[in-house]
Amino acid sequence: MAQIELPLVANDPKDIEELREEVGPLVYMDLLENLLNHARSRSLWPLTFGLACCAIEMMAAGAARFDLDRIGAGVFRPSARQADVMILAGTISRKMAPAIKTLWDQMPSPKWAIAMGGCTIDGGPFKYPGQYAIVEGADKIVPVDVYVPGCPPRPEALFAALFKLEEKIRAGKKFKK
Amino acid sequence: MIADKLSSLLRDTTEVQYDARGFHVQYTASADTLPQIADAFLSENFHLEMITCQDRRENDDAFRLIYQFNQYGMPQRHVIHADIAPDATAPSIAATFPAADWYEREIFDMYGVSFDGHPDLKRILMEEDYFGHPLLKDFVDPPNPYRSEDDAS
Amino acid sequence: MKTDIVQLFENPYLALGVSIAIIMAYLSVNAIMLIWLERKLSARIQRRIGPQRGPFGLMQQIFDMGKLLSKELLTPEHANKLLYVIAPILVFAPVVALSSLFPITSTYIFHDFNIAIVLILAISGINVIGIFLAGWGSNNKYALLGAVRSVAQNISYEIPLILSVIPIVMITRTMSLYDITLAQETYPFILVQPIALIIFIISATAETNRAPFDIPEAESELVAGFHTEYSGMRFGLFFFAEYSNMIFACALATVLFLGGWRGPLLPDAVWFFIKVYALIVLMMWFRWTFPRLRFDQLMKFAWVVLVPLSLINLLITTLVLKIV
Amino acid sequence: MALIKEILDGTKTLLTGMKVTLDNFRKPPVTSQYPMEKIEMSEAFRNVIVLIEKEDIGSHDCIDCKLCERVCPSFCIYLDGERPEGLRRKRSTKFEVDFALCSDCGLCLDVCPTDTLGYSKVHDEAGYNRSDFLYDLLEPWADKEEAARERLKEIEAEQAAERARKAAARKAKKVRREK
Amino acid sequence: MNRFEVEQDPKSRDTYYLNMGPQHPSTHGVMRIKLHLDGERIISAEPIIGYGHRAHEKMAENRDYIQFLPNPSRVDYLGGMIYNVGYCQAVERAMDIEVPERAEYIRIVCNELNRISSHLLWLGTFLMDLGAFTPFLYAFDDREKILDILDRITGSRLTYCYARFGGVILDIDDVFLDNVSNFCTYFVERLKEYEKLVIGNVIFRERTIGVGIFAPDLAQKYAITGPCLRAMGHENDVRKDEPYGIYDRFDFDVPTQTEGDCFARTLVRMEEMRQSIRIIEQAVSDMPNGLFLAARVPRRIRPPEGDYYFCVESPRGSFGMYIASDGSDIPFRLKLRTPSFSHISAMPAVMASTMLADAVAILGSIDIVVPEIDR
Repeated sequence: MAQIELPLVANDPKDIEELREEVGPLVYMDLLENLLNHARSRSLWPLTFGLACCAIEMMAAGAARFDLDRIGAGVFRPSARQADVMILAGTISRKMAPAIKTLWDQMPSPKWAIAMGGCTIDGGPFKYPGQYAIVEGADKIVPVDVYVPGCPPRPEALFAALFKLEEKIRAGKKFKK
Repeated sequence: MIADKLSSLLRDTTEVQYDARGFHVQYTASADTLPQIADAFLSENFHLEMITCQDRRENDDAFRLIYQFNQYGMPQRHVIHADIAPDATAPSIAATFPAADWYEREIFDMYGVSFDGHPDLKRILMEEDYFGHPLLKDFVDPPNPYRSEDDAS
Repeated sequence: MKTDIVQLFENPYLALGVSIAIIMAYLSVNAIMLIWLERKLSARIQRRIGPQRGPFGLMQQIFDMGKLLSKELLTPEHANKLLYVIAPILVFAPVVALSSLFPITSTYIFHDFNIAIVLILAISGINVIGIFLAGWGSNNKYALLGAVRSVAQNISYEIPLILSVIPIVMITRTMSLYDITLAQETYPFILVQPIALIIFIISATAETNRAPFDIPEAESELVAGFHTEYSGMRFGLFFFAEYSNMIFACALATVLFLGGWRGPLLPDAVWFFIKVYALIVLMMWFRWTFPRLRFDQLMKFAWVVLVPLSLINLLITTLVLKIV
Repeated sequence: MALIKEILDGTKTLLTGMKVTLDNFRKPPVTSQYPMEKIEMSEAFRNVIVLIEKEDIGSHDCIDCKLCERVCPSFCIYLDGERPEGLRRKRSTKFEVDFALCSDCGLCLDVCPTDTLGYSKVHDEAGYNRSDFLYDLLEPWADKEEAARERLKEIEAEQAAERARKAAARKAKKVRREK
Repeated sequence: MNRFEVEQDPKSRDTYYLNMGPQHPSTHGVMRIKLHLDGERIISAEPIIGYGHRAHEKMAENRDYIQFLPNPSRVDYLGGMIYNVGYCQAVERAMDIEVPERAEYIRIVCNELNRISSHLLWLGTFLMDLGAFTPFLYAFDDREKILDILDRITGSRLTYCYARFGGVILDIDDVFLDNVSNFCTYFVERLKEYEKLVIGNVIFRERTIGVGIFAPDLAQKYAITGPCLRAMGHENDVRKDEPYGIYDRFDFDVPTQTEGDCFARTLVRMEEMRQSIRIIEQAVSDMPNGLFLAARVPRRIRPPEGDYYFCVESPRGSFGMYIASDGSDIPFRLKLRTPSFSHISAMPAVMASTMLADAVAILGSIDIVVPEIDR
């Protein structure tokens, strides 16, 4: 058996990456994992969940003109247990924040979150000195995968975000920001 | 007529220019006569359009409650100004106009003005455990995890 | 001239295994195709395009299945684990058990059973228990409400359903589905029993919890109804069961009223499926057109309209049979 | 009897509804297939602001007046500038917009004295990072900056000459009138 | 999913509490209604609001009048144009700013288009609450047509910031007017289709007739306005009673019904769309030429000291802006009087002793916009 010498300190991330390739996983699940990632990325069921203005654009994206169903994301599930992606559409008020956290915890993994609109990125137009009611950024509550700027973003931007999310899912662990 | 009924209750009546201001008559009343005023308006088929409040502690050392009554059909807006001292309570008119229930809760939430005789005076817009009254002029938001760190800049 | 496939095998267990395997395979493919059909059909009605992954969007269902299979199976903390787990199976099982009874062609059938209709009406009631357990076991008020609604609804609509089947049995004097199909040699029973067919379709739509009778899972009221707490493939099983129940109800209607496999030119099995899928398309068309009824109106409709109507129909049938 | 009439009437309305859906079934879809069909944005479409080219300068004409920074309700514009040697006007050296804060109100365009602000026509942006939307508006103009400054010097020289000429003319007029 | 409380009424074991929201498909956003239920029947309902609170009023006290311009359309994002124009008109009246004729006509056209789009969205979501999904998409499809028209001149689809003090920001062209008149002809036909699909439908009638009746005395008690009030028999419309802008020049009817139930509200709104089309047609044919933005607008917006109240007819009712000015750039107090707030506060009275499914229908029929309630 070939002996692999492990350096004691591997601070350089590049080293770790090389080492990983040398050692390799015990069981190769790559193919299955890739297939599943493909399936997951093309069947993103969003949670029926609108917070404010952007929710209307989210509904518009699901309606006939834009039709989220084309890319498999049109199955809006009202129950968090059956949803894959949480589209945070609109301003998150502080009163709502714990509820969103609960909803996020109720979703079964693998799960993703899209922050739609400026308010969910960092407070957007509602961020100003003296603001007392909103959460300045959805990533203070849930880990966000894709951000969509705009006030509100056009439905096309939501599509673009879903495509970006698909890319991210398909890349799996190899994904780098 | 509403004016006759109110004349004994009110201190100061000002007819205002409707075209410029959007309402017709402005009164100043003392806070404890509010329930009688509300009764008078109810009997004359007025509805309570809104209640709001101003934090005038800097100038007049008082909270000014503003009651606005209106009529269906021909609009006839009567605005009542009632000043109360910062630590005083105002009588609730929720028994006469149920619409006042939520407006009074909102004022309690935002300004900390308490209303005597309100059926269920609690916060309406902010969380129940929030402290501070946001619309006060000297309000400072307590530190919390939901605000960006770079907010200070 | 007819051959039971089951009798081709010497070992009865082997026969059972083979038939269940065939039926399961068929039902899975069918459910996937029906979901695809429903999505495409609704898209056209709503002037959309619908799924576009793969040719005609067919791959979309494969992706959805793959995703549901690989999803985390959550069990709510305070749920009754046993009930929670067996409920989806109970909903799905009756359809599998009963599908073997249908005479799809005139020559080969899985099994001809001389009291098939009684068996069908008895066993198809089991899925109500499944739904109720799902609602009860989830420990969620919405799920429980959905379950309670479902039980009340299914019990109410079972009666007009049965009452609309009885005239057929009276005319043919048999309960075997094969013999009922044979009896429709000259004309399908839709011509003599149109009211029974309408009552049957309405009741079947209610039994399968499809819109406009989908109050147990009414999205806008009860979030997702009895399957609110289900995730992953357990939810997928409910999905499967819904479409399997649909095809089951439509197949029964085909055999009882539309003459089963009978039809000119085309092979038997083709005719059978054409009729079944035509009924399914009709049910989907209902769903995408109508609002939902309210719970009490739904019950009222069953007891005030459907039950008297089917009784009158039964009475007339009896009188006609007596005279003729 | 009333019940039967009710049932029949009800059935009729249901059939009408089904006919409406059938009619729509026959019509073609209205969907615009986004990634394949790009939609052209209208002239007025509002997105993140950009600096637009002034033809005579060959570059933007941001003079770092800070009016937009001051009027912005969301405080999303960050400006900085310097006065290049030999120029009367200032040139901006930093023009950043945090689009995540922007509310597309267009107030900055209203106040811009040189009309060098416009809207970007990108309508489908999304990113993996919060910081992706901090746009540096000067970036596309960076390599043209030198040329633009030279050009501006000429323009300003012309303008100065023009002003001087006018002033001289005015003076002459004044002198004439005084006479 | 909804975190429901497990608290039980100690006196009775047969009733329970159900928590609708904050995330529930039929609360149209983030609102919570605590229902006390006996089986399917509602004993009492308590709306709990504030989940969409964004502190618009505090923002107004921290910025000047111009900087508050983007906010009103975000208070009620469905009637964004009407709120945006309304705010401008409020300040214009306080400052006595003259608005050119053409701008007034443009505002009317945009306002009424916006009203139709809001009513269409209401129709779609209301029917989705009742379980019919297809009309939702038809309504959205027609709404997209309006958005396309408005998008062409305003640059936004939803949260318009088109009006300015003294006019509008961009002039309209002939293409816009053509689009609008084409839409009007198309939409009149389309409304008939909606009526066939919706109003005639026996299931829809069963679900709405006699459901969610606003008792006649509720109007005065809770200050109900807008279509909900007109469905109760009051012929009351801010556009008629105290015409703002140039609404007094147009010929239109105020549709009323007397029953005050969900069906009456539906009929009123359907008819209102038709009346809006009438107003638009008149405005388009009379469209004058001229300036679209007043030439002389004061640089600093400083209304003279005093209180001002201005109300407009939003798609949901009478929306009022109370501005208290202390003579400076920044409003001393800006109170937004929103119609949905009054309507929601009347919900305990309306919802009591109805069915659970009716609660959903009632919520859908009064047409709430959550950030408008919470501001």
